[in-house]
Parts: sequence; C-alpha cells; structure tokens
Amino acid sequence: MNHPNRSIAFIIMAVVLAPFVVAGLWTLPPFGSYPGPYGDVINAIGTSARHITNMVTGVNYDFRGLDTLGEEFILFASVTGVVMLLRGARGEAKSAAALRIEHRRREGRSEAVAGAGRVLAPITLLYGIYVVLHAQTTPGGGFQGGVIVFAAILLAYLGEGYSAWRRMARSAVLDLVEAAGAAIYAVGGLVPMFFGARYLENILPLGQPKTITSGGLIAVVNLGVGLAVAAGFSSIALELLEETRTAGDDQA
Amino acid sequence: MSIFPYFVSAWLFLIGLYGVVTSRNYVHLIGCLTVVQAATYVLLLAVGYKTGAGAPIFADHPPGTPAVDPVVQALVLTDIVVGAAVTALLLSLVLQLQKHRGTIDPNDLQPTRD
Amino acid sequence: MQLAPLPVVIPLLAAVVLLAVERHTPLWLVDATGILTALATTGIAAMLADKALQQPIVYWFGGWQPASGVAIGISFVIDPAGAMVACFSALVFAGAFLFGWNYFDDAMARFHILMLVFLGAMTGFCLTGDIFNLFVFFELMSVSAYAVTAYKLEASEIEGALNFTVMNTIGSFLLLAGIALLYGRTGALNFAQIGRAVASSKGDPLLAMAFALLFGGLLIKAAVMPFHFWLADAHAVAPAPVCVVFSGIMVSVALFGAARIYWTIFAPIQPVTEVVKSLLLYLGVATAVLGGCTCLMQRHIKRLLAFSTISHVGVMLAGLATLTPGGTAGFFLYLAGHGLTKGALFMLAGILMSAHQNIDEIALRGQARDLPTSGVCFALGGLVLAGLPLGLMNSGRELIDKSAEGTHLWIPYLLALGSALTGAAVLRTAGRVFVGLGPDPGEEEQSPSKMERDKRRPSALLLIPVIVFLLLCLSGQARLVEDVALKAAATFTNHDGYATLVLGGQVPSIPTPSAEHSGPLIDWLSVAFAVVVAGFQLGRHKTPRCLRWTADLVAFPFFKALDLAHTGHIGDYAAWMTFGLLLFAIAFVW
Amino acid sequence: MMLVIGGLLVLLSVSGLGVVLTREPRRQVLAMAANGLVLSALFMALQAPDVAFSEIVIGSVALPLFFFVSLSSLRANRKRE
Repeated sequence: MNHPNRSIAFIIMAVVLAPFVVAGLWTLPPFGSYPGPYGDVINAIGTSARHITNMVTGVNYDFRGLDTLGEEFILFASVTGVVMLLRGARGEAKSAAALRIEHRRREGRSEAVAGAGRVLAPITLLYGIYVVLHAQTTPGGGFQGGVIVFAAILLAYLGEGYSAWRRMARSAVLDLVEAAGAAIYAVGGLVPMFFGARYLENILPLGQPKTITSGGLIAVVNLGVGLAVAAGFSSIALELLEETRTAGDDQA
Repeated sequence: MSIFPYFVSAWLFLIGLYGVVTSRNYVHLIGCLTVVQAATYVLLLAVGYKTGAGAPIFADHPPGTPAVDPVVQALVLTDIVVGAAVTALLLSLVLQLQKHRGTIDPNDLQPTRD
Repeated sequence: MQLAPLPVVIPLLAAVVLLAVERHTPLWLVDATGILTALATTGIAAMLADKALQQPIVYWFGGWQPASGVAIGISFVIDPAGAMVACFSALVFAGAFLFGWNYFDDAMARFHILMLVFLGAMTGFCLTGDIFNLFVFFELMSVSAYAVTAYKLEASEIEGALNFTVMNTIGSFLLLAGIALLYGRTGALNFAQIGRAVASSKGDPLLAMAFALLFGGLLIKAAVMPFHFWLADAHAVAPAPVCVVFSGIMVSVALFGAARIYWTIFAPIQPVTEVVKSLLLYLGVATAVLGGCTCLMQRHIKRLLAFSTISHVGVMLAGLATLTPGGTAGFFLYLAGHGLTKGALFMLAGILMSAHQNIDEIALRGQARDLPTSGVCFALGGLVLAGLPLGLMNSGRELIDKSAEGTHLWIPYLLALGSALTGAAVLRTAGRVFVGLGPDPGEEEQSPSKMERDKRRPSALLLIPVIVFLLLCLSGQARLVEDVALKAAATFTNHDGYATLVLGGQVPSIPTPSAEHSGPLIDWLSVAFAVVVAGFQLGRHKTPRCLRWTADLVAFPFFKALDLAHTGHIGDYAAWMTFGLLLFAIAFVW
Repeated sequence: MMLVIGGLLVLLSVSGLGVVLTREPRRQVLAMAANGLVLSALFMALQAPDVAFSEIVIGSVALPLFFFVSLSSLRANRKRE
C-alpha cells in the first residue's frame, strides 16, 4: 500500500470501529464512580498493616511487589539491550565500558550554564535521595527519585564537561550499581523464604509511621529500585551521548 | 462528563495509531507510540477516580477519609518509568537502522523480500 | 521448601549475577551458567508440574491471602498445564543455550543476561494468576526479545527488529487497555476474581471490547493472521539460537496466555464463546493455510521456517478455539512437538549459516552435501511438520483434528493442507541444499543477494541439541503423555474449578476426558501431498510444459498477492492490525 | 474540580494531536514535552501526585533528552557519510 491509500484505509477502519468503541466505553461505570473493591481494601488496610501513609508505595512495593520486580527487570533488560546494541555497533562490544575519548571536542557551553550545572547538581542529587527515601510517607519513591538522581548526574555533565564527567560516571560502576539494585529487590524477596515466609513477605519490624524506616521490607526494595533506576538511566544516557561523536573527535 | 475521559483516551489511542500508520520517520513514529501509551494511562487513572475523594496518601488526612484507587496509580507509575527505558531501546534501534541502511524513513526501506 | 517463585527468580538472579561479574568471567563459564540455569529451571518446573498433577498449587506473593473473595496480592496458580508449559520453555532455552555455545563471544555476557531474563519472564507468564502481572511478564518477554533480535549487527535487514519492536509494543498497549477496561468494570486484577465478577453479565459491549483488546495484544505476539507480519522479518534478522526460542516457544506461549484468559475470565460469557468458536477458529484455519502458501514462496531459509511457524500457530489456535478439553490437550502436545521440531530446524539453519555463510536456498544448492546428518535431520523435520504419524506433534494433531471435526468436517483437511505445504517447503529445501536437486540456477542466481556472515563452529557439535530435540519429539508418542495432557487440559478448561481453587471453596473433581483420535489416513495423505509438492517444485524443469503452465496459472497470482502483502512497511503492519481488531468488532455484531 | 479535569482533558486531546501531527522530529520533541506537562497536570487533578511526579521527571527530563541526543547522533551519522 502506498502512503495516501494506507491512511485512507486506516481512517475508514477507525470510523467503522468508532461505534464499537463508543458502545464499549458507554457501559463502563461513569467517570468518578470507581466501584472497587481492590483499591478500597488497600486504602482500608494499608496504614495499619504496614505503617505507611502512601498507599501507592504500598501497592508498588508490598501488595503487588512482584509486578515491580518485573518492572525493574524490564528496565534492566532495556538498559542491557541499549548498551549491547550501541556499543556493539561502535565496535566496542568487547570493551568493558564505552570508549572514552580523552580530548573530545568540548560542546560549546557558556560559563553561566556550567556554573548553573555545578551549583544545581548537588542540590538535585540531595533532593533525589530525599525523594527516594520518603517513598512510604509522601509522593515519590525509588522510581521518581531515581530519575531525579539521574537528572543530577546529567547536570554534572553540564557543569564538568565531557572528560571530567566520563571519569566520574564509569560504565563499570553504573553496571555494578544497577546489578546491585536489581539484586536487592530479587534477594530481598528471597530472604523471607528462608524464615518460612512467602516470597516478598515482610518479616522486618514495621517501624514508626511517617518515618523513612517504616514499612519494613518496603524501605529496602524501594532503595533497590532507586539505585537501579538512577544507574540504568545514566547508562542509557551515557551510551546515547557517545553516539553523538562526530568524525573529528577521534583526531582532536 | 461521565464518560468523556474514556473518549479522550480512545481518541489518543487512535490518533497515536494513525501517526504510526502514516509516519515517514521512525523517530516521529516512536513519538506517536508515546501518545498511544499516554492513552492507556489516562484510561487507567480515569477508571480509578472517585469524585470528591483525595489522593491515597494519608499523611495529612487520617486513614479512612475517602481516597481514589491507589492500585491504578501504582500500575501507571511504574509503567511510565519503564516506558521511557523502552523508548530509549527503540531509539537505539533507530540509530542502528540509520547506520546500516542510511535512512530512517519506512518508505525508503526496501521490502524484505527475496 | 517453596518452589513456586523459583522458576522466575532463579533465571532473573542468574542474570543479575552475570551482569555483576561479566568482566571477570570467561565465555565458557557464562555459557555454562546459561545452560545450567535453564536446566535447573526445567527441573524445578517439572517438580512443580508433578505436584500440580496431584493438586494445583496457589502461591500468594508477600503472604497476602485473599480476604472475603478479594485478592489483595498477586498469586501464582500452578496447574499442571502452566507448570508443564513453563518446564518445556525452560527446556527449549537450555537447547538454545547449548546450541549457542561459544557463539556470542562478542557481547561479553550481555546476550546471556537478556536470554535469562527472557526465560524468567516466560515462566512467570505461564504461572501467574493475575492479569496485570501477566502484562508485566509479557512486556518483560518482549523487551528482552527486542535487543537479542537486533544483536546480529552485520544483518542488513535491521528494520525487521524495529518492526518487531514497534508491533509488539503496540500489542502491549492493547493488552494494557483491555486490562484497564476489565478493571474499570470489576475492580479486580486476579483472574479468578474477575471471572466471578463478570460471570453474571451477558452480552455486554464492554466485555466484548476488553476481550478484543486482550486477544488482539496476545495474537500479535502469537503471530496469528492478520497480526503476524512482524514475525518473518524478525526471524530473518535474529541469530539462530534466538529463532529457536521465538519459533519454538514464544508464539505458542502467547497463545497459552490467551487461552488462560479465556478460560478463567470469559468462558461463561455466551457472546465471547461464540466469537472464539467462529472467528478464532476461522482465523486459525486461515493462518494455517495462508502461512503454508507463503512459506512455499520463500527462498531465505530462516524466513521460510518463520512462515511455517505462522502456519502451525494457526493449527494450534484452531485446537484452542474448539473449546474442548480434547482440543486443548492437543494444543499442549502440539506446542511441545512443534517447539522441538521447529527448534531443531532453526538450529539446522544455523548450522548451514555457520558452515556455508549463507542462508539462501537457491545459492546453497548442493553446497551442503558434506553435511549428510544435518540433511537427514532437516528432511525428517520436514516430514514431521507435514504430519508424519509419529511422535508428540502427531498426537497433538490427531486430538485437534478430532475436536475440530465436531465443528466442521472440512477443518482437519485444511489444517493438513497448511502443514503439508510447510512440510513441502522444508523437504524442497532439504533436497536442493543437501542433495543438489532442482535446476541449476546459474551464476547470477547463485550469488547471494545479501551478505550473511556467521561465526564458524564445528557442525558435529552443533548437531547434539538438534538430535536430542528430534528424538524427544519422536519418542513421545506413548499414551502416557497423552493422558497427562488430557488431565492438564481438564483442569485448565475448568472455569469454576479455577475460581474455587484460588478464592476458596471445595475444588470439584473433574473426570479426565478420554482421548479421541482421528485416524492416521489424513496424516499419510498430508505427507504424500508434501512429498509430491516438493518433488514438483524441484523437478519443475523436467515436467511437461502444459502441467507447469496450468500450475502457474492456477496458483501464481494468489501466491504472488500473498507475498506482496508482506511489504516490510511498518505502517502497513499497523493498518493490518487495525483490520484484525475490526474483525473482532464485526464478529461480535454478527 | 470536574471543570479543571475537563479542561485538561480537552487540552490533552489537542496536545496529543499536536505530537502526532508535528512531523519534524525536533519540533515533535517540544510537542512531546508540552504533552507531558499537560499529562502531569491532569494526573495531579486526578489525585495522583505520585504519577504526576513520575510523568514530570520522565516527560520533561528523560524522554526529551533521549530524543534530542538521538536526533543529534542521527545528524552526526549523516555527516560522517
């Protein structure tokens, strides 16, 4: 099919599909009248069962912890795949890390940008860590905080420039941190089994509500997610940035 | 209003697919995929919404106050982060495509035929 | 000791460990880790299957037992069928790892890591009792598959990997949308709980839409027409060990997931049942026949095998869509038999690549005379695909035929036609490549259209998993296997039994249905037809001209049109997928 | 509240359309960032602060960055040829 025919065909099919979609959605419960019961049960028991105030975190890391284990490994697999593909295509497949070009041409960035990067990076990093740690109490957690830590690492790139940044963000370290994050989650689930509990069952003390040590196992696996997300996104960014090398870089 | 959010979701799904069908650039196509993905998020959060209820976070208000469904939120939250990682994987495949075939326009690629 | 989480956790942990230590690990150790992990998973899944045959296991993660009919956590529901499919997947992975010994030396352990994650995802997909968890494992399977497909960086047709990724990503969105609709109605994610909540509603457009979305997503992964286009493109680029997994198990596991969703959720809903019995059955038959026809048109051997997979997926779908325990049991046996046979055939294609650095049937004519054992195995694989009345695949086939006869008498013949065409294509390839039959194509035709390169490895060593797979497939004709499959199918297709098992209540005992076979006549007919077609294609130049012309006149336009539909254009694929969804919508109105 | 949600939904259907119809990849990245902002505002209105947080860090930091970097590598590759 060529281009106009295909879009016409699609539009016709979409128009024919539309009444079915409307009929189907019409029979959903009206917006704003969630019928339950799953969420209501969680809201009812979450605080007393786990001493946490953020139910979303409870669902993610405890009630439906296995989902998050799977999601963490999706991230793990994507990062591994990105690294394998990009590094392989650059002929660096056998090297343990992305090749570093010592005297790579510096991207033109103004002093103001560099300064802002230097100032903002540590603040962002601290904020990221704060968000990771307060998963049980306030909005946030390993996923969001991990991405903020990653943003801090990017700001460091703006602040320090390519060479210094590559000395800081080493592939080997990122791989290790990512593996550690995934391992914390998978092993954290396994350990309770040696005490006769189920996989991912909480056997730790639940702690005081509204503190960062509340929730028992939640605090542990959440940390694993934070590490894996921050390291994984940094790995992706690093490999993608290495792709932007231009022909002049090798000689410069 | 009672089913409007669902229709917005269906609309996003269909126009995202339309973008995939008609795209002339794989990078643009991946952008359209993110629209389809957004459609699923809107649908999930819409079905879990309760009029007048608060967020399922009992830091300020005590447990027992009406709150929207936390389950769909947890599902969407993880999926957003993971979706970004998958998008990165797609982008790196597009980079490979450019290296091997010299184009990222689906129309310019020779059919894989013998 | 609790075994239930281990088939998922062991491969995932092995992947993590490999990532942490890959810099200091020699390749042989990485290879060995892969094989041993897969074998350990096979063993544990087998133990689980053994236990489940006595009594299915329900395992609540995090210890969250359901409270008054509401599931709070995620459950694994290990029934005999799920455990056996998981066990078989792990076995195929072990074979793929063994075949890939010393193959992936240029990506450190990355390839193995992804394959292990893939394995963990697949076992999880088979065992889970929660629909969102099913989605998570579906997505995990896809993501680990995307990267290993594109791994062959020399491959010229990298867009095959990209189209695979895009189509499967859309598939996962469809699945997620379907889950959202079901959740909006029932407020539940557990199969059993959703099943109970929707059981009362009859002929509801919302459920029809949810069904279409869920099945659309899974049928993309299962490569059923018209959702199948990505499969051949992906197989053309993927390295041979990956093809073994894709064709051998991934597509059929997707069908297994679809069947699980049907039986646990939609079984009591009349309109859905009607649609499965009509639309899905016809889609299965169409896929079997059209896949066979397209298969016959190919000369790129991996592409040819990929289309034969599509054809056999059609047979499996037809078996499931009969909605009888017999047809379902047939599906299980066919899944195993086809997985072993197709796995062996893809390994043989890998051996050809390794020995002759080419995968084009015409260019390889007579080149592989030095690999007689491979040739025999390849031809044997072709005969099994065509319907040789021996082994697992045939047992499955006869059960499916018998159940399908109940709907329409002609269905078994069409299924046999599709399989015979795939068998003919494989036999033709065997004759041309390993014996040198067929017309001399001349210099121009013989030069490969594309550069294919592959690592050279000793062919004799690579034959070990091939022979093991073929022997496993052919030796499994004992009635014992059939009885186990029937028992598994009886539990699998019991909607109420599943719900009581998960949410409490006394599990009703179900009588195991007895095996009903179709006779071997149709099998022999199919084999004979395959041999004739292969012979005709190889000996075309010697047949009388009028016969050739008639054959061309009858078949050529149809075959050409089929081949032309496979444009390799992602936009077309997405449009075809929309068309597939439209078919569902129309079927519901019907 | 319903009014806010409704308004954001209308905005979202427009901004989603914008992402699809912006065929020039660099401009599309900006459209995606805008779409991400509307989405996170909507999630906030739907009482999902966790999700809004997630969307804003991903939609405004990670995704645009990945797209921009990929686009400049595509340009670098083209130059090399």
